[in-house]
Amino acid sequence: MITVNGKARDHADGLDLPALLGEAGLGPDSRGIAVAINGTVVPRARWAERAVADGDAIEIVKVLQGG
Amino acid sequence: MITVNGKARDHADGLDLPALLGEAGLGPDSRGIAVAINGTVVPRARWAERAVADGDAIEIVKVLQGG
Amino acid sequence: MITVNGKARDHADGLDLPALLGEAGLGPDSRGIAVAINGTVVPRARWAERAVADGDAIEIVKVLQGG
Amino acid sequence: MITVNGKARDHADGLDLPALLGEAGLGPDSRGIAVAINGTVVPRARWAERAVADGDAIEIVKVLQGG
Amino acid sequence: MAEDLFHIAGKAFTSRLFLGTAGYPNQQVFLDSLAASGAEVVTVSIRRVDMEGGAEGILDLVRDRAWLLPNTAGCATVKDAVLTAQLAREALDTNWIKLELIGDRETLYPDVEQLVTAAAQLVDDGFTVLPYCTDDPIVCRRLADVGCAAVMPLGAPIGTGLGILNPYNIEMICVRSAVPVILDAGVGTASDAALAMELGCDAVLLNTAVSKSTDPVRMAAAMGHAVIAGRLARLAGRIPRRTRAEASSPELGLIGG
Amino acid sequence: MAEDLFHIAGKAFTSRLFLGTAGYPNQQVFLDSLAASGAEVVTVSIRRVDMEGGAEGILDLVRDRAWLLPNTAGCATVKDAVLTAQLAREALDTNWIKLELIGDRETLYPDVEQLVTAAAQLVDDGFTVLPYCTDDPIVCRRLADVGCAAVMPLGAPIGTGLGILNPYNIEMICVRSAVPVILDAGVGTASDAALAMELGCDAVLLNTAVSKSTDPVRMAAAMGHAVIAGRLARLAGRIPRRTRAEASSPELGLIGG
Amino acid sequence: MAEDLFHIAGKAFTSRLFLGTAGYPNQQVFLDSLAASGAEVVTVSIRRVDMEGGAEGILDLVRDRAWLLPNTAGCATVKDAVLTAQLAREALDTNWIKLELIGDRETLYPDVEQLVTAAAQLVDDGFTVLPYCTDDPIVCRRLADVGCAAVMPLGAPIGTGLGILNPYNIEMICVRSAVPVILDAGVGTASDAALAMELGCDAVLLNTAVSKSTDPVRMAAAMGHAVIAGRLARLAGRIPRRTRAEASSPELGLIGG
Amino acid sequence: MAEDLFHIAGKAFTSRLFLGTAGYPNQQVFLDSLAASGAEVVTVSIRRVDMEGGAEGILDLVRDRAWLLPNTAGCATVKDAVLTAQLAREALDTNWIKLELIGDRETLYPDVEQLVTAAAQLVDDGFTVLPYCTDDPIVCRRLADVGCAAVMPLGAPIGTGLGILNPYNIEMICVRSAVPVILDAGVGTASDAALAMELGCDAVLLNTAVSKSTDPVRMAAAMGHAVIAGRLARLAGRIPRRTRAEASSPELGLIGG
Repeated sequence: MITVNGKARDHADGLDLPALLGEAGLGPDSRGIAVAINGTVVPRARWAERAVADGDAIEIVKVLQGG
Repeated sequence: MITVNGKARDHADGLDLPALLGEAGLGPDSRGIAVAINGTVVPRARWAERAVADGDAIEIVKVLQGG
Repeated sequence: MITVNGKARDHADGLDLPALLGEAGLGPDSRGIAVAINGTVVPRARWAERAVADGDAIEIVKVLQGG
Repeated sequence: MITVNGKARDHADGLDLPALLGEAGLGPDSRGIAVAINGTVVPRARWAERAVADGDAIEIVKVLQGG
Repeated sequence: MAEDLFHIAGKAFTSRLFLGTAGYPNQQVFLDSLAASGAEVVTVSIRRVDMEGGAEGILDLVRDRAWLLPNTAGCATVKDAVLTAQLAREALDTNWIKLELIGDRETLYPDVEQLVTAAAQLVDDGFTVLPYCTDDPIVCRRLADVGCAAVMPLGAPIGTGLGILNPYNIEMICVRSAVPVILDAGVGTASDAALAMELGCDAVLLNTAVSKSTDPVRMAAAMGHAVIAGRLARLAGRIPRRTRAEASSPELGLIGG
Repeated sequence: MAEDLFHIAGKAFTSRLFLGTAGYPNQQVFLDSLAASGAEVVTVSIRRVDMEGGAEGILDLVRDRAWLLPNTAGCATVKDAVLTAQLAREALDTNWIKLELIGDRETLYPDVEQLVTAAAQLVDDGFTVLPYCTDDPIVCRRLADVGCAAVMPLGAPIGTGLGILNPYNIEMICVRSAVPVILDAGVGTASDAALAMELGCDAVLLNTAVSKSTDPVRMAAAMGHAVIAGRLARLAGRIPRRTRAEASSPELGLIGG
Repeated sequence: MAEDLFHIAGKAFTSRLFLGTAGYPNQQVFLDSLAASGAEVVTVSIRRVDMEGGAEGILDLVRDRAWLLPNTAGCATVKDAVLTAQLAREALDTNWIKLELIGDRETLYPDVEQLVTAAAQLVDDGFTVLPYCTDDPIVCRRLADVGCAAVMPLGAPIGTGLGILNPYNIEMICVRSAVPVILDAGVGTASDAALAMELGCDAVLLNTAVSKSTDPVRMAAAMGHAVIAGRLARLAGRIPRRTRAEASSPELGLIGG
Repeated sequence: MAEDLFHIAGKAFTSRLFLGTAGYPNQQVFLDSLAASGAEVVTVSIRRVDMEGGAEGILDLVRDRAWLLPNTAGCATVKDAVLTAQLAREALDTNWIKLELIGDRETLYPDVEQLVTAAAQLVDDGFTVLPYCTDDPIVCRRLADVGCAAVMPLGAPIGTGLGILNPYNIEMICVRSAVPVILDAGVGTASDAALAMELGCDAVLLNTAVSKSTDPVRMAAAMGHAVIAGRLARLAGRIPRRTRAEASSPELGLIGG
């Protein structure tokens, strides 16, 4: 089990960040995106190498309108 | 025809003020009452002697709450 | 005696408006000037023909800054 | 050397609080008075037993008008 | 403190609150409100008798409890206002009149041109005239010049409860007026009444703020206190407004200082 | 009307006016002002004794006349404020403290971060803490959360007499507060005090507005009336503010109509 | 956006700022201020010639740069105001007149009774009359009724810079007026001018706020922007005032939420 | 006039209007509003991606049109705010952050204790921090002391359109601040924005006042003019407020005089 944006879900063995982002239609070049795992930002340059581990709490955010 | 408080009405021959006031349940000792005929106040002391003439515009007023 | 702009003064016989205006450095073509005698405006076109009479109260005004 | 109400001063050997208070005209029954030494309030009941030691910072306060 | 009397046309009053008599839930609430307010003057209106017989007037209720000030409320012409005043004099045996002459029924705003005309006529006819007027200092002076016994500028339109929309003008009127100034209309709550007095008014006239509040008797008491508070504050001479803070407690002798 | 008591930390008060004791022309004027105001609580400060001998304190003057609320006026650090509170407790045998912790000497504005820290310490130490604070509803909630017995937001900086600069915030604080709200600082005249009560405050604390007025005794009486007026008006439920005028006198039955 | 023209008596203007010409440090500052403000209408006064010879008038300076609006400033009687208007018409070949009729020299407050009389006379005599008047909605209606081309209620007394003392009345006048409303007098700074337009005024007339500021040219530019800002805001339809906060950023999707 | 640049953390801006990007009827209206306003800085928020796929972000829309200022809107803990700021930095490649840390969801009022803590952490982490804060001068100083690049006190709660509830405090903050002051939240209409600048603010940030107005593009233009107007008026040095009237037209040379 991992948590993605506050929702618990299963995850396949060997799931990595690029695959997870792919599920949301996001690729390595998607702009305005950022990811944190367990409260720490994972820089875009490290996405490819970051495997998702059981228990990870993952935040995937984008830029929206705001005041 | 006379006008009493803005309403036209017939009047009996020889109608005088005390009789007219009596119609509204007012007597010569009623307090807080005043009468004007054709724009001129008729003092209480003259009510008895004042006959009502055809064409008279009569105002009969009393004291009410006010701001 | 005449009064010009609130000050009483003597006047020569036969003094006319152009002469009086001339005293203030004003000619028939001076712009932004108006004249009233005894409370009535004398149009520019009539200046030449208007003699000054004893007792006249003359106002000679110009345009100044204002709010 | 001790400090009393922010002013450094010498002190006699064996000076105690009652004596110090006495210098300011205050007795054990003076009302509206309190004392702290080195940041700690010394209750009135302990004044008599409290000797003044070298280096003590003493605050002696009273009640004044205030808003 | 010596008694702080207030005079209009030579008559002295202790209370500086004038209370309207309209719109209370019932007569008892009005009577209790009048008592709670401490008001000595109440306003009444003059209306046509219902020839079919109708509601009792309130005259008997108030005659012995307060000085009566009839009004010409609702009148929109000099003629109607003058006749209403004359009828009021006859009905109440008083020559005092609160002169209202409104410019339209929507705003109930005074028509000052007609007001001055009617005031002058009524003064000539022997009335003690208290005109409900705008917060215009020139109009107020004119009304005093034609012989009014007081001026009654509005704080805000009748019944709005908006308070004093233009305190500057009310203060200017008070400074310059040769006759008493009574704030009339607009008061919504106690602080409005206190402010009127602080600005220099001699008295406050109000009605809706009390009669239409949730608890008129309590609000009447509030207004009584408010007028006293504002008057005392005016007499006491308030502190100046400062831009910078200034300590009240002593600045010397702080511990640790 | 039933008595309208006001409680802080279980102690009941009748008067909702708290009066500061500083800055009066002399002791008699202060005593007369206290009597005229009806205040039951007075504030005092704690200051160093002058070792050369000096001015008499005011304790004997007020001890039997009012509930004493010592303050930490002028303190700028948690440490000084806490020690001052402890000295006050010792000197006056009270655990009540008006906690002041100012951010700088120019504005005398509260330092809310330190204030919360000091308040929590003093609550833990058994004090009944009444903090002088800003008109910040979140800070007021925090102060209540750490156990303060009341909150005392400012109307305006101390001694300015500017009244209530932000009535919106004061009203919001009153609506949301779990503890009594006492408006402290800024009051300049009676209508300010009345307004504070109308906004929902439980009481008003003031000093300079009375002590530095031209006639303190009269202003004290004004403030007493003003606080009552504002409280009653609050309880009575004021009329709503309307944009449009509404007649008070009857609209029907006008002559000539 | 289509051009937002403004008409008085059939004449169209683009700028809604009217600028007075008095009191500038020198002519060049005035000319630069006029240019910076974008104003198309300027006011001038009519004064007696100095028979000893004297200061040049400003006519040549402004004749080609702006539409001239002569005033009757300082007149205190109908007779003087009417004659001044007639002299202005002769001197400037215009039938436009800003009609001022003051009640006294201390307040410079309009005398509305005389004002209505003079306005009616001048309308009959063929003038396009723009009266400087009070913020009295009934007087404004009367002035329109007698044929004035616009009404020019004051924000505050001339030269005070107090802004708009009674926004409620100005707004009410704008809602009800059959002719353009030009706020005249009282503006002190840019936000005052913007507010006037937001309340519904068609234009703003000011003088002292620019000419006596520290940097008139810059203030003139400020006023030009302010009038545009206020007009656009009025047309754009402002958000309602809410008592409660409402987030602008999305409320869903917060991290940690 | 020389260009009047405005600097934050060394970056120069020409426009003193910051515009929020939320709540417009559609993207085109937002783009037109941005253009009409002249704003060079826009705020954006950071929100979770919808894993089911969802709305396009607005990044591509604004990236080339304005300097981006991400916010931490809605965060109620230091931890969430700090992580949101870090995510924003990663997503937008900027170290600028508008730091919001609210005390509760009902008032959206800043929690100043947490705000100072979070600001200090983010400054240490290399951010250029612009905190949304209260109008508390001591808090504003603290925020500058911990290294914030500007302070952004509120005029009124977010989305209320109540304007500047406490101009006194805003002005005091501006006088004393060592860093730029940007009024944030509360602006309802153009005159509010002009007033902010006249009080001494360096810039104004607003969103709802434009996006939720009836005609956002026109209101955006209004705000652009208003900020310029207020800034110029501030620089120009307004006339003092006077209690007494003062004529603008010459007082001598009146006819009939």
